[in-house]
Amino acid sequence: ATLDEVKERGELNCGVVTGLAGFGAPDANGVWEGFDVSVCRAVAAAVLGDPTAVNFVPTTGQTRFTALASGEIDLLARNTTWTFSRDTDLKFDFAGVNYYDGQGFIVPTELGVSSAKDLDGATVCIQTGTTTELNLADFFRNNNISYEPVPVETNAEAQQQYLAGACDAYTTDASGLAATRATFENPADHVILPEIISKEPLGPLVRHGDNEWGDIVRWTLNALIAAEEYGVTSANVNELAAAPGTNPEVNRLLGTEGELGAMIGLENDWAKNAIAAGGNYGEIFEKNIGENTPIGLARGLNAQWTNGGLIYAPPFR
Amino acid sequence: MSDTHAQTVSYVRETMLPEAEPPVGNRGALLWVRENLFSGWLNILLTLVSLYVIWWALAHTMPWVFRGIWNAGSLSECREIRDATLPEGTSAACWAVLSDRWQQLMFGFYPRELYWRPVLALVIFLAAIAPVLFSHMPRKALWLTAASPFVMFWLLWGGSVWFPVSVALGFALGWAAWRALAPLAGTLIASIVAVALPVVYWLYSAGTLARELDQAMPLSIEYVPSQDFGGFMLSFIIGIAGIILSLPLGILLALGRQSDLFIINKISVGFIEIIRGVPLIVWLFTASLLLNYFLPPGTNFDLMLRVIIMVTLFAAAYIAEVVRGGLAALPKGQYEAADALGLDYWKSMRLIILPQALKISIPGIVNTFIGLFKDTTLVVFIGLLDPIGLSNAIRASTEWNGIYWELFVFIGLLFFICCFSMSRYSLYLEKKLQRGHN
Amino acid sequence: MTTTSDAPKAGFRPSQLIYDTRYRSMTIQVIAFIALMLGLSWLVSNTIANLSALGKDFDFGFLGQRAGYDINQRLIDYDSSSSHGRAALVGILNTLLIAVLGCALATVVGVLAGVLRLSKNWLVANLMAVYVEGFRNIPVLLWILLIFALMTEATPQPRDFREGGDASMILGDSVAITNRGVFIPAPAWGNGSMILLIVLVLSLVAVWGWRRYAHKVQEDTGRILPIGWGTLGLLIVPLAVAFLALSATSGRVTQPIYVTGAAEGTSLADFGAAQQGINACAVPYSTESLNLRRALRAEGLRFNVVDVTSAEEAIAAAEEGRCNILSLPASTEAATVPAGAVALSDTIRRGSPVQFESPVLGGFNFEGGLQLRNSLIALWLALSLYTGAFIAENVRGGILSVSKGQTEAAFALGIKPSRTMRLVILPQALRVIIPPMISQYLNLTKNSSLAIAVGYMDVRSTLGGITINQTGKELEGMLLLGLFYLVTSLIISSAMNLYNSRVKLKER
Amino acid sequence: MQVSDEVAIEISNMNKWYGSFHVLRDIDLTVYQGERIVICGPSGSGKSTLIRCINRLEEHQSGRIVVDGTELSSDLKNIDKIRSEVGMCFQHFNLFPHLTILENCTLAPIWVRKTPKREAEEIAMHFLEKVKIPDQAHKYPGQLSGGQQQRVAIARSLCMKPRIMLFDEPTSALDPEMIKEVLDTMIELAEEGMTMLCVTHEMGFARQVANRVIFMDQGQIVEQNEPEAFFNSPQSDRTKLFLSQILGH
Amino acid sequence: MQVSDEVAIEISNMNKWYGSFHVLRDIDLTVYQGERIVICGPSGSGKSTLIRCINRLEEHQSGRIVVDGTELSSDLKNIDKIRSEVGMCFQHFNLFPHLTILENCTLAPIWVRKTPKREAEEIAMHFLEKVKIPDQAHKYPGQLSGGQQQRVAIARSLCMKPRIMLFDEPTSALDPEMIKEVLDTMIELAEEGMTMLCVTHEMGFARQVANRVIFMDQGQIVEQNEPEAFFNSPQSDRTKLFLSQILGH
Ligand SMILES: Nc1ncnc2c1ncn2[C@@H]1O[C@H](COP(=O)(O)OP(=O)(O)OP(=O)(O)O)[C@@H](O)[C@H]1O
Ligand SMILES: Nc1ncnc2c1ncn2[C@@H]1O[C@H](COP(=O)(O)OP(=O)(O)OP(=O)(O)O)[C@@H](O)[C@H]1O
Ligand SMILES: [Mg+2]
Ligand SMILES: [Mg+2]
Repeated sequence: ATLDEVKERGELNCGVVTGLAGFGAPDANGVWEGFDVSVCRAVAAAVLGDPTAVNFVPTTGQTRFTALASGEIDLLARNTTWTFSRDTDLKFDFAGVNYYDGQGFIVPTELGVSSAKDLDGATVCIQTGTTTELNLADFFRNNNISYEPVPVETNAEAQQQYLAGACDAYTTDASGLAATRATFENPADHVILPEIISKEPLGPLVRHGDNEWGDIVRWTLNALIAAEEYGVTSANVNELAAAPGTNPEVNRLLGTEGELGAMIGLENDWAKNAIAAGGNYGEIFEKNIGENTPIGLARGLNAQWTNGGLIYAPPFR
Repeated sequence: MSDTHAQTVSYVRETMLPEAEPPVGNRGALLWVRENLFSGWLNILLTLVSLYVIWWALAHTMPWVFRGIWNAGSLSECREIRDATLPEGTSAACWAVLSDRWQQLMFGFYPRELYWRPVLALVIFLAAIAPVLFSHMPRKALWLTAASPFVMFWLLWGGSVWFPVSVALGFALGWAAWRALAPLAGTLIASIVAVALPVVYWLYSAGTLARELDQAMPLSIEYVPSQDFGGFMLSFIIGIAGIILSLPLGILLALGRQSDLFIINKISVGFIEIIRGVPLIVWLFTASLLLNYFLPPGTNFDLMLRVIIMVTLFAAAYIAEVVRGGLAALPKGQYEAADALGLDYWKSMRLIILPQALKISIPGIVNTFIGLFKDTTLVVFIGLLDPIGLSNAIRASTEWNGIYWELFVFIGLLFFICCFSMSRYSLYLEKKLQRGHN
Repeated sequence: MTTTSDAPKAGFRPSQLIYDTRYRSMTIQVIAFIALMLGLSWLVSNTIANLSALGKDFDFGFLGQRAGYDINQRLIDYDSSSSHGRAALVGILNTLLIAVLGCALATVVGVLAGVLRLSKNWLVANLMAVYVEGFRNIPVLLWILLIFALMTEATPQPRDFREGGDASMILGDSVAITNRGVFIPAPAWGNGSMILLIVLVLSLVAVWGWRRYAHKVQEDTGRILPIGWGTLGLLIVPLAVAFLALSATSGRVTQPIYVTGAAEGTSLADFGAAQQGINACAVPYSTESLNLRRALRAEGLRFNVVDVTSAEEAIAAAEEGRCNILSLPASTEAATVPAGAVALSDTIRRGSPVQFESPVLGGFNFEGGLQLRNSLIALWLALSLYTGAFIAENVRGGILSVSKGQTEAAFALGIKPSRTMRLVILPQALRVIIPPMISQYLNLTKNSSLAIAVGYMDVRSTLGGITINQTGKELEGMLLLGLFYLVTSLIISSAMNLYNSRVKLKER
Repeated sequence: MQVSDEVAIEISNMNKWYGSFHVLRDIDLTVYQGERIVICGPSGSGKSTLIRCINRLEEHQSGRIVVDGTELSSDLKNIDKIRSEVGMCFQHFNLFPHLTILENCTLAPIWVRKTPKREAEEIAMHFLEKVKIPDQAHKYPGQLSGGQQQRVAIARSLCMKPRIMLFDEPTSALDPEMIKEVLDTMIELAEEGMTMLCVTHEMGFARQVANRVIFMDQGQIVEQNEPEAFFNSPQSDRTKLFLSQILGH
Repeated sequence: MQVSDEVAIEISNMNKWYGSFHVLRDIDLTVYQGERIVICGPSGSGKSTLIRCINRLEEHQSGRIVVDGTELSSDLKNIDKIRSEVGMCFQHFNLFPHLTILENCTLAPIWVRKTPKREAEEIAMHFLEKVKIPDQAHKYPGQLSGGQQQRVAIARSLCMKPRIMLFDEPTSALDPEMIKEVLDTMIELAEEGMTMLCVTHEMGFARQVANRVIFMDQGQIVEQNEPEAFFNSPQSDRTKLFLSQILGH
């Protein structure tokens, strides 16, 4: 089973993006950082107790699924949309959603476009090998307007094309658009159009068939989410885990009460380790892509359900 | 019979004429300029056009290059410095990205304190090929050459020394089997055993042996996983490993292609043509997408190793053609003389034919290596972080998002320096061979 | 052949399998064959096991499924509802397109650079050396990226062509160079284009005849006729005359535009203003279609084109209400004009046999005309320049391989330099140049698979990229892809072998 | 073997430099119609250069060269005229390897003299018979021996019906057996009265056919004389030294 | 120069074809130990092929060849045995250019006979002295003249201590001065009683050392006889014709 392999190896092989600001990129020291990368670190911490015991495998849009299917990586934590066919036909299991996204468009303000429906005849940059390509085709087809796709290989390339005016609009997940816009020389010259033309629930995924491993990833993610809900942060997690507190759910989560860890084949402090690795969901969000970072994303759909968002962890019991 | 003409005078020169200066306009710099730049209207036109092209290219690039900013932490900082120090609208390169990230471009994510290891490995490599390239080196040095792949492997990846040792043992085993069996059972059986035995050993006992040895006498340096490899180091490793590993295979293929044994010949031809007929990038995708399908369920190894395997197969096909050229260039008499002395096929190949054929082939092999080295940039498409891949990663970081030319100029320059010097070397070799020096 | 083989005296002994030259080779081959088969079956059985473990099957059915993605660069009709198979075909055609274009340009560049590198002009020779070494020693992928980026950065965007922008179209406002590509006039074939074609074929025949005649005259009388000028004249003059004649006779006829749902006597502008959406019926690539679009664009109207196959269908479509504006060939009888349609006061001129539709700046981009996309141009330039550097070296080597003595001998015989080149140098140099040149063509074709770097949709990007990614059929996709490249290169290399065996110099 | 009074080649005061190297110094030489001149001298003395200046394969920098009444200048027409009147045979034959023997011989007549092909072939066959290899006409140069190739080269020049023939060491790249074949052909030619300038070290040939032997050294004509006188009583020391070397060898 | 009764080579009824071209026809030949046989005949008559069949550089298709009691068949062991007993010298020497003279000579003893290196070198030096070039031992073949190279080739064969030596036109690629060196070496060898088969047109050599001269034409042995008889009173017309050509030349 994957869990045993990971334990034996002492390292988690985690597939990540080759480079997407805020979501996953190596820094000057070669240390991987980002929103998706934090999921890898949390899982490694939960399973191995060490958030640095991760082997990051950069994957491209084209190679990611094969890497996972062939067992080269144990977990793919890279902005990947949960779709029916990927879940069933490609034989993967999505462990949940760590970011609710949707495909949007960015255009120069100068064009005076206020709606994606005005883009008739426009030239649109897209990254190949992603669902955005299919959504885009469907969107324009449904609205009976024409466009010219300009396929590009990477986000960096797309950005360069867009800035040079080789395409009128750039479409990708709205989070990516925001992240990209943030790095522009003059962000104010570009608007993100209001239309979100697709649902893009992004989440980590594992191979179909190894349910134990799937559970671990799923519940690690849920633990991060639940931690935010219950106010467990990287700052206070050690303190809370030292002794049982008043909230039984927190106690179960942090392993001071009950045997949840054993049920998924891990140590009892698994969730504590996961949270300690990079903080709870909210902390991860704020640190990597939140409003105080250059990316500057608002929580929006990704707020806790208690705040009117969609982020919702099932109960820990 | 000489009905010599009356006017024919016999003539003897009394004093020899001294050497005279050529007429003005036929000497010195003036002559050079006239002959090389302005001889005829077409040439004048060409000269003017060329001068314009050169001026235009330099005028557009040089200010950008030389006004470049070397000290900044991010692109926006660069832009600030530029706006502050230079008049508005001038462009300036932001070389700061290189001073910030050059280690990554060279070594990928290899731990900084261990940079000496790849550097040492390169030195060992250069030392190891010296006896191959320069024939006057002592023959004993070839032992170093034989050992160097294992040493380099160990230096680069680290880990227990016993792993490369136990792999090397396999070769020793094959050789020993051959030596033992050849006189007893004939070369055919001996060679089959010599091939089969190491394979069985590697499959079933090499790993265990290495582990046992490691437990008995742990001797290891820090292990660095393949994921940390990147940049030019990655290009070099893939290129060099490809050439070294493909050489034996390429020689076998070349021999196979020369053979009159129908099936062997056709297998070799088929292999060579199939490999050469399909672009490397397709083979790389095969390595990353398909190789796992072809191996027993559950096997799974490094993407880098898979790439090296594919590159090796790819290079082998090209090397085979180069070596075949070398074999074909040998006169038939060499084969016959070897036969007449009673040398068998393998001995005559090893002692007579291959030493000569390979020597002729070295320029071709160097050229193949240059091609391979350049082609290593294609691994970016399967997610390995070669220099181009790293430039993508660097551009994805928040500091350097949006930078472009500086990285590519740097990468291009480095490639140019490496490839150009190698191609000069192979040219020199070719010239030397043409002079037929022994 | 009759051979009475010396029969083995002691019958067959197993040791003969190893020691007898006759059997030994058999033994080796059988062993090799068995090893090969074992290896193959090992691979196949692994694959089968792996596929079944993943729950996948080996099946080419995906080629018939809906592709779902769009391809901008296509030589045949394709949209997102076409099948994966058709997407693959589009990719194959794109690969072949870039290969053919690339080989042609690489040859031109290579020959030019190779010849210039031998130039007596020091500056030119060294400039070419810099070009050759620069391109040969830097990976082609880097060149593709650099040239693509250069083109994106250095050329204006369509927006700059608007009022107040700093870019303008060239060549009489017919060509626009933008960072999305170069827009050039597209030819539209009108009435009489058939005649032009016939004239062209006839002039080709005439050129052939002229060359034969010139050859014969030279053989018989020794007179040398101007073959080059004759060829040029024969190609150009009849075509030009036919073109002018056709334009003069049929180009004058005007024809009305019919619209439905408008009052008699409205102008096109008024009609457009009144109408919600304009749907124009036209036969694709016809003069009528071109003229109609031109007229509508001239008024600045936005419209959809409804493709029909004939004038009859256009009328039927108008009656069904699928379109509300149409232009019919002048030969259409007035009686058949759709019920309720009126002729607009604007009438349009029927065009000459070939007309060019110039690109005009539309809402976001240039519209009409032919777009040579930047990705295509960048890939084309990069591959050609890269391969050209190698070809230049071949050409230089080829010319140098013809010894100076050959030129001198020809000169000493009084043959003029230009004829020396054609009669003596080139025939010899070509033998040396062409074989390596063909393998460079092969390399270029294979390198075109780097199209992925600039988003040019070649076969690797469609079949070997998006299709594989969407369907998860790596094995099948890669197999087809490999097969395509293999067949292409086998064809090219067999052409080379054919050439080699044809031109081999006769030796003692 | 008649020598007329008509001047075939007149070279006066001619100088040539390669860069700053003075390779031909003040050459004065008059060749009459029907003369057969042998030029000899040590290697590097400028023999080939002199010969090659006569049909402008090399350009001279000062002095005059008049061939058959036409002065060699940079005027292209004159050059063409002179080249089609002067045939030349090279040390390494320089046959065109991609053309058959017959095509080699007819190429220049067809393209320079504008002779009809059939006629050119007849002429070519005539001269091929003269050099005794008519049966090789449809082979390629690569299929012939060196001696045969040199004879083809001579036939090729003759097909242009030149008034003057230049030979630059025509036998020095040949095996001994083949030298004779070629010399025989040249002797035959000489006997027909062709004006010939021949750089060669075949002293037998010089004695047999030459009217005059010219000895060159350091770019100058050092001595010239009738063959008998030249070989038997050389005047200059250099000539003596040279002859002693060449005959002693 | 003793000839024993022992048979060294026995060829009976041997035939060989190249494709459908019948190159050797019904060859019958017995060579006794210590005999020195010279084979001559016009070009293409199959002399080389015959020689090469004896050590199986070419395969014969019918008939028997027995060398030193071992029949040549497709059995590898026999072939190896015979090759190490039969030395061969080629027209173009075929020395190994990447090895020194000494290495050329010790190669086969070391790798075929498994002689220790030192011993092999001693043997090699012995034979190099015999062919009179011990001082060249550490040079490379490319640095030697043709005659010296051919003598090295002979020494190389001798180092395998062969009982029979085959020579295929050993002097025909040499300049006249060098031919003598090589022939002297061969004569010396003959005087020591080596069994020799030699394809050559050096009639002087044949007269001096051969026991028997064999004349071949069109793949057949046309005539054989002692040298004196062969040269002075040839029987067959072909032989006469051939001899008249070769001696008249
Ligand atoms: N193209 C050239 N550029 C410079 N120097 C040259 C050139 N061609 C010949 N020379 C020099 O001019 C001198 C005369 O050369 P030339 O070939 O006329 O001598 P030669 O008398 O024919 O000698 P040989 O007997 O060796 O053919 C030589 O020193 C030679 O090196
Ligand atoms: N490998 C081969 N394939 C076909 N024919 C061959 C082959 N080798 C030789 N021959 C032909 O066999 C005939 C005999 O050749 P061989 O070399 O034995 O003649 P030879 O008597 O040695 O002649 P020479 O004196 O020219 O060496 C020749 O006609 C030759 O063309
Ligand atoms: Mg000369
Ligand atoms: Mg022979």
